[in-house]
Amino acid sequence: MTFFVLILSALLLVALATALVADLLVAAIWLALLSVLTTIAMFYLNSPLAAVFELSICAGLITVIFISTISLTRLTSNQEKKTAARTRLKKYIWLPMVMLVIGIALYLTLDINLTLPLLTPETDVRKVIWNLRQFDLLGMLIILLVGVFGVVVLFKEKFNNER
Amino acid sequence: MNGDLNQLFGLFLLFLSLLLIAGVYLITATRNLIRILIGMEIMTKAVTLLIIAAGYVTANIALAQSIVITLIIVEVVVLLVGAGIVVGVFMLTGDISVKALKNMRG
Amino acid sequence: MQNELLVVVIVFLPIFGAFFLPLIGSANEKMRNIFALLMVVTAFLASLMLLPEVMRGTVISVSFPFIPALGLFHADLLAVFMAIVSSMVGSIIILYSFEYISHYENRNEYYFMVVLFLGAMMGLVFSRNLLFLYLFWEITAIVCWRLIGFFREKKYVLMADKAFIVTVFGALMMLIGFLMIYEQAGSFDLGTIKENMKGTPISNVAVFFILFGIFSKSATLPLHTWLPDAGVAPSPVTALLHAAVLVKIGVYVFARLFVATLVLDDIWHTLVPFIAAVSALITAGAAFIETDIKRIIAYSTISQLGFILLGLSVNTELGIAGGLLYILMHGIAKGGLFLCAGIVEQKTKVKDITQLGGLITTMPITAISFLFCAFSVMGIPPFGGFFSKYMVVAGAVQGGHPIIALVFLIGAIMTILYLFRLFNLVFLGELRLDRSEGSSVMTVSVFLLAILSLAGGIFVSYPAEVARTAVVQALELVK
Amino acid sequence: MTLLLIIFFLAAVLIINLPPKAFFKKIAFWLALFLLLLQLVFVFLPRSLWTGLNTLCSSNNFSMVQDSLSMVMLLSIAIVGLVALLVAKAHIKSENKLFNFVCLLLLCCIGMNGMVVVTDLFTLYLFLEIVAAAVYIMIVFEKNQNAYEGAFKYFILSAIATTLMLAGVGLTLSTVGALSFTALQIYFANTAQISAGATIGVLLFMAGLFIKSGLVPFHGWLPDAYQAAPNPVSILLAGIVTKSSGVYALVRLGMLGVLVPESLKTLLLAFGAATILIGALAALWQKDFKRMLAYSSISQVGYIVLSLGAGTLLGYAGAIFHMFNHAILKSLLFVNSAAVESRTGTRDMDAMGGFAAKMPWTGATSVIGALSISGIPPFSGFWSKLVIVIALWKAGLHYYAAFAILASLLTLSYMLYMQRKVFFGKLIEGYDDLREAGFLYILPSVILALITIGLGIGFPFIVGTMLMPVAIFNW
Repeated sequence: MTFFVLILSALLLVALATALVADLLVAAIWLALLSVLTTIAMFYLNSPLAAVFELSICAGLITVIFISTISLTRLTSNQEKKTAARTRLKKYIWLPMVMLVIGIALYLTLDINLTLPLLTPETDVRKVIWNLRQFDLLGMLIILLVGVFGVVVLFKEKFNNER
Repeated sequence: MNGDLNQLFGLFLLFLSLLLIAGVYLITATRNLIRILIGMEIMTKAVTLLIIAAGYVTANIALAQSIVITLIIVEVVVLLVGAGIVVGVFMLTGDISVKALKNMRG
Repeated sequence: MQNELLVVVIVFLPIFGAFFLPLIGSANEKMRNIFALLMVVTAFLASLMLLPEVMRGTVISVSFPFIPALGLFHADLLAVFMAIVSSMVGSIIILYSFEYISHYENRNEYYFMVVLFLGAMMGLVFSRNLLFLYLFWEITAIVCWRLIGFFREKKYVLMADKAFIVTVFGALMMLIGFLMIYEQAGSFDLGTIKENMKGTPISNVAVFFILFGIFSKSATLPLHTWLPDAGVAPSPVTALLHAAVLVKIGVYVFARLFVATLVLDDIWHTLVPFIAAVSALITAGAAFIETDIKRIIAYSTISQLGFILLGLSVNTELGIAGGLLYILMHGIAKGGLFLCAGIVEQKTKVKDITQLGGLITTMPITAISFLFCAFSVMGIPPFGGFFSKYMVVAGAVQGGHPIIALVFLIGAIMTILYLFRLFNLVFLGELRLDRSEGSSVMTVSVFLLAILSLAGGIFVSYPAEVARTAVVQALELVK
Repeated sequence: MTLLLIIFFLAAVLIINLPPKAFFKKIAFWLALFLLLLQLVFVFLPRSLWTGLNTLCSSNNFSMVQDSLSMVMLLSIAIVGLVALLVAKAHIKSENKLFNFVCLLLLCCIGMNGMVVVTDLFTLYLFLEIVAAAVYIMIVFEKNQNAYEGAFKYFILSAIATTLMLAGVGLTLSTVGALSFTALQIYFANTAQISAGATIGVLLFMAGLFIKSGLVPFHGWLPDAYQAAPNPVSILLAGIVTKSSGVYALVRLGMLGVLVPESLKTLLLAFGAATILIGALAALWQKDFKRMLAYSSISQVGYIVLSLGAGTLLGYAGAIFHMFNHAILKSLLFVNSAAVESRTGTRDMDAMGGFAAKMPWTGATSVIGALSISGIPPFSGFWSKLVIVIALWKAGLHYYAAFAILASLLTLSYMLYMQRKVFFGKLIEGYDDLREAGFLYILPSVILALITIGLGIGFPFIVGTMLMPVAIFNW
């Protein structure tokens, strides 16, 4: 229990850091750290397979996507860092306070006593994925295809500069 | 029903809703498109963990894991498309701020 | 079986036939005109053929081919009478359009719309189900919208939209009323409603909503403004809309629902005549002030509709029969007036009566026809309008509304005055614009209507007998 | 069986990307046309043709629904997909681009087909995300600034929506213990004390769906996305995408008995009424043809949601019927706007006038579409609105019913405004050599117009056979 409190607090702190840090690249790295923390939490919640996916894809691939996007749009990122850093901080300084207020409010009102039904579900992840949730597998295949076309259309085709 | 598990889930609910709010705040407060994507990621992290926690407390972790794996794949594709849009906006306007997106009104 | 077939032909021949008219028209214009006339004349003749059967009190029912429980049409004397009136006037108007409309564009659309309109009118008259009634009601609204905006001028299209929106607003209110009837009587079928509601008055809220729809369509006072504006349409259309058919729809639905099907609460037998009286007087006043020839006649229409509504709502046999008879007489006479106005307008290109005068010397037939029709509307014996107006007012006195009857007498006098003013300014006096008589087809049609107005008065016993029988039948079945 | 619709489409997309590419690029359009026609055939002959193939996949563990709701949705998807495909053929000139577009269109259709047959809350989300991703790409297909703006707004609000839905999934998982529709149905039907977690879960899921279907406080993305998208994509978006991704799921949840609590019904009614009113009022002010249609779309979705709020069988029937009608009519009107734009290059209604004189087919079909969507008989739009109104009336919601009736007047007024500005009236100067739009625009609009007329006139037959037993609808 204490461990989870610690890790969840760390998660929140890292999220705050991601929000508050001025440099976009650093923010992307903080985001990767957020993923790593999520991975740890997942490990301790008995879900190693999901954790591995989270680590490799979210902490790895997504960070790569972010870093390449940031470097592709580097020009304005630099400008923004110099000129807008201070005004930006003013806006985000409210974030911790907002979260603190809402957190307290939630803690006071949240009805934690959820009724949790007892079921005897399938416990083997592999069986669940391959036998019970084939539709999801099909869906994954389709969305990957969509992603491929997304790359083709969004990144490969020429721009048609109308304005 | 196990009281500890209940309490644990409550803990997760509390912290993860805060994380979700952080994401929403980031999306609404920023003017930078990439930061909006980061906010979106933070929100997704929150719900991912929420699903795992829900699976854990109901002893249904296998289902939760398989869902989360699918979710991660979806997340990456959607993010890719989002990044593509941001890069496109940059190529057209040379800017990645929300100001570039104020053409249409009413 | 044969009679049922006739009813189906009356309704569906014009409706579906209308869709072929543009096709025929793109090949041969003359053929299209003749086909259009033929369809409406067929409907007229078929309605006449139904007359002897329904005079005996039979009600011809047609139900949906695949769903026997769903009644489609029914033909009683009230419906047949109405069908005869509108198809007769409709035929003459189409004959008149042969010449009139040939000067303008979009002729295919014109014939399509007019024939579709008459078909929808037939459908409305015969429908047995409130939903179908509503359906045909709205088709007429669509057609009016296209026809009022026929000349495509920006201002005209705006007025078309206005007319459309006002009538649809009324229709939607009426639909709410229908839903209330549905709730109270458990069905949309008129026959079932009649059986389930025997004797019990319908809820006043429902009546209020339905009256809203009726008033919007028949242009009674608070909702009348669209009608004078609709005068921008081609003259045969205004004749069709204002005089013969469209505005009578509202009155017909009143008769169909509140005379032949449902029993009204007593208060409406006072309230509706009162509204009719106010409407008749105020619009008669407006007709005095106007200078546009078509607007004057339009206001006169609104005023005369007050008489019809009075007759139908006073709850006496004599009054209702008078109302029905006046639907016929007013249709013929007012149609004639509009068509005469159309001839004047087309020849002189002027609608302002202060700029006209003395046309009787150059357009004698038009002038005489105008005068005959005007006499009928004024209620001067022996023209048809006199008898029906007399019956309406007598019915009102019989029904215990002597004061309202008196008000209507004042209205009748006003009618005489403003129509004489109109005739005087346009046809008498010094000749301002020297224009020849309209073409032969047009003058023949107006002359025909003038003769019919006169004949309607001289041989008044025949239509009066039909109207009286219709009322007796309708009331017997309800009570 | 319905799985074949997904497998075939997927196989087709995979095959046309294999070598020889030059050959497949040529046939891609025709293949897509064939597949969508196949889907049409499938809807009307669900059993006979497919029994043989059915055995192929009966061993699998794909559980799907195949009720009339799914069938209606599959039908609308096929029709709108076909229309979008035809317009795309006319709209996109380059062969390469057309190829990419066709592939994306097929993927989008797969997503929608999947969405309307799945039996699991999470799988529903997954297919919804497939559709959304494909649509983002299609919106920015022409790569102009407005398109990026529309797509990004859609993207952000969808991201929030899907997050809410996933949070709902998480809460449902924690209280119901499973995500399949049957489990939900059993839980909500049998549990005496529905736990707060489940209710909040459903609420969150619903909130996500509200955003996805563009109900009023969450409608900000919709006009931008519709306006900025290329014409074929607008057709697809307005016709079917938002309906299947937002509204379908709501209807499905309703039919599962998940929306039973009185508070949820009130919520649906309130949102529906607000959406009708505000969407219509906003539509009245628009000058851009497509934007006006987009607001009209919002307003019509309000009717569907209002009908769901009645919570009765008739209400669901009305919602489904109106959804189908709206798919037909909105695609028709968008095809009209696309046809006008293809000839004049503008969408500004103030710069138009009297085009019906030169474009008779477009003009006539647009009149039919406009009247039908305003609920004027004898077109199909009248009947679906009538079913909705009767459902509301019978549920005792008299004021809502009266409101729904009178709100048609607003629809009529902006549609008449459109007619007056664009088609009805005198031809404005400078368009003397305007010609009728191409065959690929005329064909779909005529077919769609015929469907709405046919449905309107044949409604009494349909009501007894397809929509619902006659007993419910008392003539």
